[in-house]
Amino acid sequence: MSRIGVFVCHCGLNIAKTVKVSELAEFASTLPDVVVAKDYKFMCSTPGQEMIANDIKEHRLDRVIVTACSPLMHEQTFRKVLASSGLNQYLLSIVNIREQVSWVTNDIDEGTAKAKALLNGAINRARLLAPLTSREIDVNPDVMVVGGGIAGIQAALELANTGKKVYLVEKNSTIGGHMAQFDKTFPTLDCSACILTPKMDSVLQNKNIELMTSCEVSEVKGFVGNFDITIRQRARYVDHDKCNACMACMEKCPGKGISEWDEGLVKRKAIYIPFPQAVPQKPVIDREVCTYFLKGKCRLCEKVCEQKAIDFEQQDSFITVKVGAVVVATGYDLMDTKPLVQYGYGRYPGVYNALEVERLFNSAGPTAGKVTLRDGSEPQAIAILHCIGSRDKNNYEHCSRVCCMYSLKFAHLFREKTSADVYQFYIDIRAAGKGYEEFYNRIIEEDVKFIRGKAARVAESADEPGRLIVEAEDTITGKFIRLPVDMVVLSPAMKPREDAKEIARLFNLSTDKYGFFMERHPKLAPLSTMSEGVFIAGVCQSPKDIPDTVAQATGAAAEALTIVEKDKMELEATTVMVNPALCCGCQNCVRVCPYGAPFFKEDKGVSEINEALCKGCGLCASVCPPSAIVARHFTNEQVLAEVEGLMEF
Amino acid sequence: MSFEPKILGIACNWCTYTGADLAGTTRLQYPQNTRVVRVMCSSRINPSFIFRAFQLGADGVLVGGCHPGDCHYNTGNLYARRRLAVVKKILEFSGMEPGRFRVEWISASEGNKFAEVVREFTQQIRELGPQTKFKITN
Amino acid sequence: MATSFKQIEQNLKNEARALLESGRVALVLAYTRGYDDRHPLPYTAKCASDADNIIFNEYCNANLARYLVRHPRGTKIAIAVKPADSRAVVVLIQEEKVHRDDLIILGIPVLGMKNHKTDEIIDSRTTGGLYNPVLCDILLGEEITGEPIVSPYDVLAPYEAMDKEERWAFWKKELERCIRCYACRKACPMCYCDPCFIDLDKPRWGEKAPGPGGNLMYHLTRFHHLAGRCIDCGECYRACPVDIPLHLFHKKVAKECEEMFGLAAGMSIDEKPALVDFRMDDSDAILE
Amino acid sequence: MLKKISVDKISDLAARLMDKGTLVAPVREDAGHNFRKITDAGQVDLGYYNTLMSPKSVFLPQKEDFVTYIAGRPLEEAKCIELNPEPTFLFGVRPCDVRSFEIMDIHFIGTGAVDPYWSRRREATTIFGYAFDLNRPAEPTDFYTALGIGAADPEGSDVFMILKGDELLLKAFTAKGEKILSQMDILSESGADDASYFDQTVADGRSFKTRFINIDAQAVAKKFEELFHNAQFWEKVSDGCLSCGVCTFVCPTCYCFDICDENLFGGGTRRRVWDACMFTDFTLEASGHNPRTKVYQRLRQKICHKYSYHIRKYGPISCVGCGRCTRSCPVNIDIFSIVDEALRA
Repeated sequence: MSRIGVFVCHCGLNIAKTVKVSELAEFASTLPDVVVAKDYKFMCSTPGQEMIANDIKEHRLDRVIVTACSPLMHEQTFRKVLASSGLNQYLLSIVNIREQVSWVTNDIDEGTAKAKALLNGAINRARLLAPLTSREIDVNPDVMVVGGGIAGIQAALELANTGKKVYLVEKNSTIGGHMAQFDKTFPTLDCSACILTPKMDSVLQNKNIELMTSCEVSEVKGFVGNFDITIRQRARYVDHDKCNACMACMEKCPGKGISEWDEGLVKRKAIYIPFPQAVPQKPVIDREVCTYFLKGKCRLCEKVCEQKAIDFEQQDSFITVKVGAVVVATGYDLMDTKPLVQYGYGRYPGVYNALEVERLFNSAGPTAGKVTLRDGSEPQAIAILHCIGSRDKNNYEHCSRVCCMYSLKFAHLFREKTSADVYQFYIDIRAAGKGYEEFYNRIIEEDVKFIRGKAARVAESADEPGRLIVEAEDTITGKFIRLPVDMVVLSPAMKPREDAKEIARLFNLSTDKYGFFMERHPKLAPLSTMSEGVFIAGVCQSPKDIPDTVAQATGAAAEALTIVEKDKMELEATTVMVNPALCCGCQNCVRVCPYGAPFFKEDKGVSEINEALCKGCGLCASVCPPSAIVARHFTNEQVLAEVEGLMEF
Repeated sequence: MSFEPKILGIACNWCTYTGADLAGTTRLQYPQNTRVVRVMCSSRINPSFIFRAFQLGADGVLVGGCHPGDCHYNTGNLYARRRLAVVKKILEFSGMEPGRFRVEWISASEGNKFAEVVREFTQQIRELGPQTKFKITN
Repeated sequence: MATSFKQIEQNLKNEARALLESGRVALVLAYTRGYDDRHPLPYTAKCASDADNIIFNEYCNANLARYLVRHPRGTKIAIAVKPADSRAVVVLIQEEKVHRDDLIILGIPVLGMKNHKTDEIIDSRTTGGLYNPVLCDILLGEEITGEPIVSPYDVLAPYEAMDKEERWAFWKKELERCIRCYACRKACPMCYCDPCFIDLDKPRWGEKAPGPGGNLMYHLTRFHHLAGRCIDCGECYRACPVDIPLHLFHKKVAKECEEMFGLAAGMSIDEKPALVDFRMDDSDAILE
Repeated sequence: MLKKISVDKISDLAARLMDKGTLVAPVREDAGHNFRKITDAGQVDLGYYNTLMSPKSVFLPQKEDFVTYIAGRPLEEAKCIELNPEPTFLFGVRPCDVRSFEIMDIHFIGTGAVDPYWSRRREATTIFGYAFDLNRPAEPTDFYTALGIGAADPEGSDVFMILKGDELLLKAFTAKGEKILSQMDILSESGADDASYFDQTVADGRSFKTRFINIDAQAVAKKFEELFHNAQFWEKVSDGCLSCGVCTFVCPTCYCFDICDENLFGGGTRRRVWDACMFTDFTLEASGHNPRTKVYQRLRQKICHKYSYHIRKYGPISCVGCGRCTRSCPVNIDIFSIVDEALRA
């Protein structure tokens, strides 16, 4: 038997105008288990709250029903009243007779009738409410940052500077990411390396950052506050503890690999550091091209290494670290434009993609900063084609956001470094960013030719062998254009890293149809994910420029900090639990949960819930055939009782 | 007196329930036949809730959830869509009027849509008359 | 032509004996003679000599997949399956109730069986539309080819043609007869919950006593619990002492699921049952 | 008193009986014949072998309401369901089923705790027993003769009926039977050959062939006591058992029930509902412990109850060999074969 108190609010005339509030309170007093029913002008006011608090004590109430505005409005207010009166806050039920009754009707009889039904349902449900408590768990203060591009670097530094230990995990043998490949950055045209390399160096110097290059996440266990993450350390074949970066090995190495940093435009050694400012400044062996690994003999590097750092026997190893939060910043790849055969990438030597062009401009690049074609000649006419694969329903529907701006930057650099005519083939110029429109205006002034039309095709010139023809419709003049050029630059769509799907699986993130990680809420929680304690930053979430990436990374670091800054954290109280006596072991719950909260206990043959992961949606409860899953605060009995109450009157 | 149906609404906390609140905040008028139960997600709706509601005398059942893709819990309503579709087929094959059960995706900003759906659905149920097939007595 | 029942029986005996002798399995789920030839019993052969007791004839209707979940996980089991039964095994594997590696599936291709009560032919029209098992390790007879594949859903036509009042009258009459003996759920290879939702006191989903309310709740919910999982073996109907054609309703739901989700239950161990799965591009039209 | 009536006038007889009270008789239904309250005299159909469900439900309905109440109201306001059964004629009960009533009487009357529902209905009912057709072979499932019940035994019936060609002979065996037969002026007087035919049929019924083994009550009770711990035996005979409740629900001597409250809108009914020892939750205790979790334990309970405990406690075997459980079992488990196997073991 419950002792229920019902408190009907007038909300001034907001409710009282179309619901007979005193009649409603009287009705409530006739219902079983209701020991007190009152109406009052403003229940949320201090006297109103005091009245409830007093009645809880005076009538020894064990359930409180407030019949007032939406629970989304004042549920927290009244929960506090219960808590401060010594009653568990979940023993409260709110009946929404304002937003969903009095404000949507003018008929006082109808309004009163509906209010009675709603109240009856709430009383039915209230009898079955159970006190709930939140559990507290310890929080591991360390953080992992996955991805060592500018986003990861920024997040790691921000966190490390607050004194937190950070594991920075990078797949490549150096951090830096794509930004390390850029020559200049728009719109300020400052040198990318000049702003990036000091940050990379700070990472190396920061005692709170444990840099884990050539590493990949291989397993994620646990949950917010207490992740156990296993990292695969790929064999480098060079003992970095011994190596003193003398680089003698690299001089002697006969092996030849393709320089990833230079986008394959030049070769590198089999034992190499990706680029001069790489962090860490220690070489690794690429076993795919190493003469020893290929032919079984060579080991020249080993001979010249005074530190005895070369270790051909090295194997991949696994390290498990415990962290409280994770920032995922895995960045992007450019779309492979080879399948877009109409643009001739990979077929015509004069067609380049954007990252290759970045390297051409760079003084540390394959041409030492001179813009020359693959045959060494200087182009006379250059076409930059926007939106290759982006804003294209057949490929990627999204706008890659940065291409307009870097294409303008390219135009500027081409004009600066060559005497070529530069043409932009664009759909429209998107220059929404600080100083971007100004930059655009500046480039227009630089005698760059803008043709509003997406390039349809790049073909070989029949008249001038070696030259290319860009075909497009100029949508301003409506004319079909065939423009002969020497060089074509494609601005391909940005897409998530090849292995983003795997990362999503490991961290239980959801992805959009292209594989970009989904934020928890596009506006209000853009850095959080559905996986509590895992935050995202940079282009792995969606295409963005460096300023946005850095801002996001800083934000994600702050978000992570909100978790690891506390010693303990409170878990959601309205989670689900499994009644093992009823569980049939069908594992439906395990299959459907978006958060991976249910897991199957093979030895007992039943499911259990990791409550730290549970968000209380109740999906598992409704796919549980024998009703073994109890969704707290929304149990089957509670919902059924409420429905029965609603249908009684 | 004309027939005034009892309609059970089941709304997800994040979208449809909030949308219903918005309908109130903007003082949209709609018939008072629909009584809403709040659940956290449309995926919480056990199909048996719907069967049971009809047994308890509901003349219609209206389910509201976030638009597919917008679920607060990510994928909940995508499972719900399949399950509720099956409920619809089961009701239909049992001989229940399929029009007595409806699923609508109503976002938190669609107070208008909530009011409109309730108006339309109430009218539809009025036309169908009292539901007697599943209704039980003790 | 289908292999004769006699020949299948011989092959089943031989395989069972060999499997038990070699120790590859701990038990073989098959059939043995009951109180007469028309009434075979499900049978668990546990040693090589038990194989002599195995029979197979046109009355061996019981879907033996029902017994798989009875044995502790990890038990090595050989099971004789007819086409529809094999789909039940597939669903149990999908749901991880049994492990593929623990099973040796002895497939039986059949054109038709017989109901021992009525002598009605139980063919692919009544069970799942197949003549050959969808998954097996050893086929105990020639694969049946060249036969026109009939739709297992054809039998629904007269019920689909009814208007809703007629259909309600039909189901009301059928379901009111239910005595709640629960033979349907106990014979069902997919019903392995214990207790079943209807047995619960908290929540009480429906009345426990037989009557229109409880019967309707029990069956409607069961139709839903089996949606996307029912493999149309017809055991619910065969087991029913009062002959309620439950299989028709399950079949209809199976048909709708196949149309809506493009997936028939239990056809491949790589799929998930339709209701614990979704596609982003599932159409809202399915809710119409 | 021996009377007779032409078979094609059965519906007239039915109509007369309906004038005197409630008539319960076999009716042809989709799944087979069943005893139903007759509302239209033409429904009575004697063209059956035996009914699908046993006639026990006439005295022990599957669902019996005891009390109605309103939640939150004092106990005194709860209402008992009044039971005033009107005179009832249970027409066409086979001898084995008639025997089952005597076994059931032990539990509902004989032990001293009298169940008012059962006993009042029993008192108000006149039983018209009906001999099996001796010209038709028994169903392969039946074995009532092995339990000492003849195919035409009138014991326990108030009136016993035997078919003679296209005539139905009716003989009263009790005062109740005498009374109703004397009130039925539609019946004609029997001739001398009718009486001898009747007696001859009763006698022939005793040698009628059903499945048969010698079942001595004490011997079988002892045998099952010995077999109790022989899990191998029970696992073997319960191999295919699904643990459904068909066998117990169709059984004329199974009487287990559950009392449950069903509530709706604050009102409720306390009622008795058949339960079955084959259900997994039959022995589920409040603690969550279940002493019979295995299929064989449950089947053992059912068999041993009928063929061992019942004999030890009350005397008779609690089975009448009607064959219903075997006929209805979805997997053809046969109680006769189990008893046979036990006696051989």
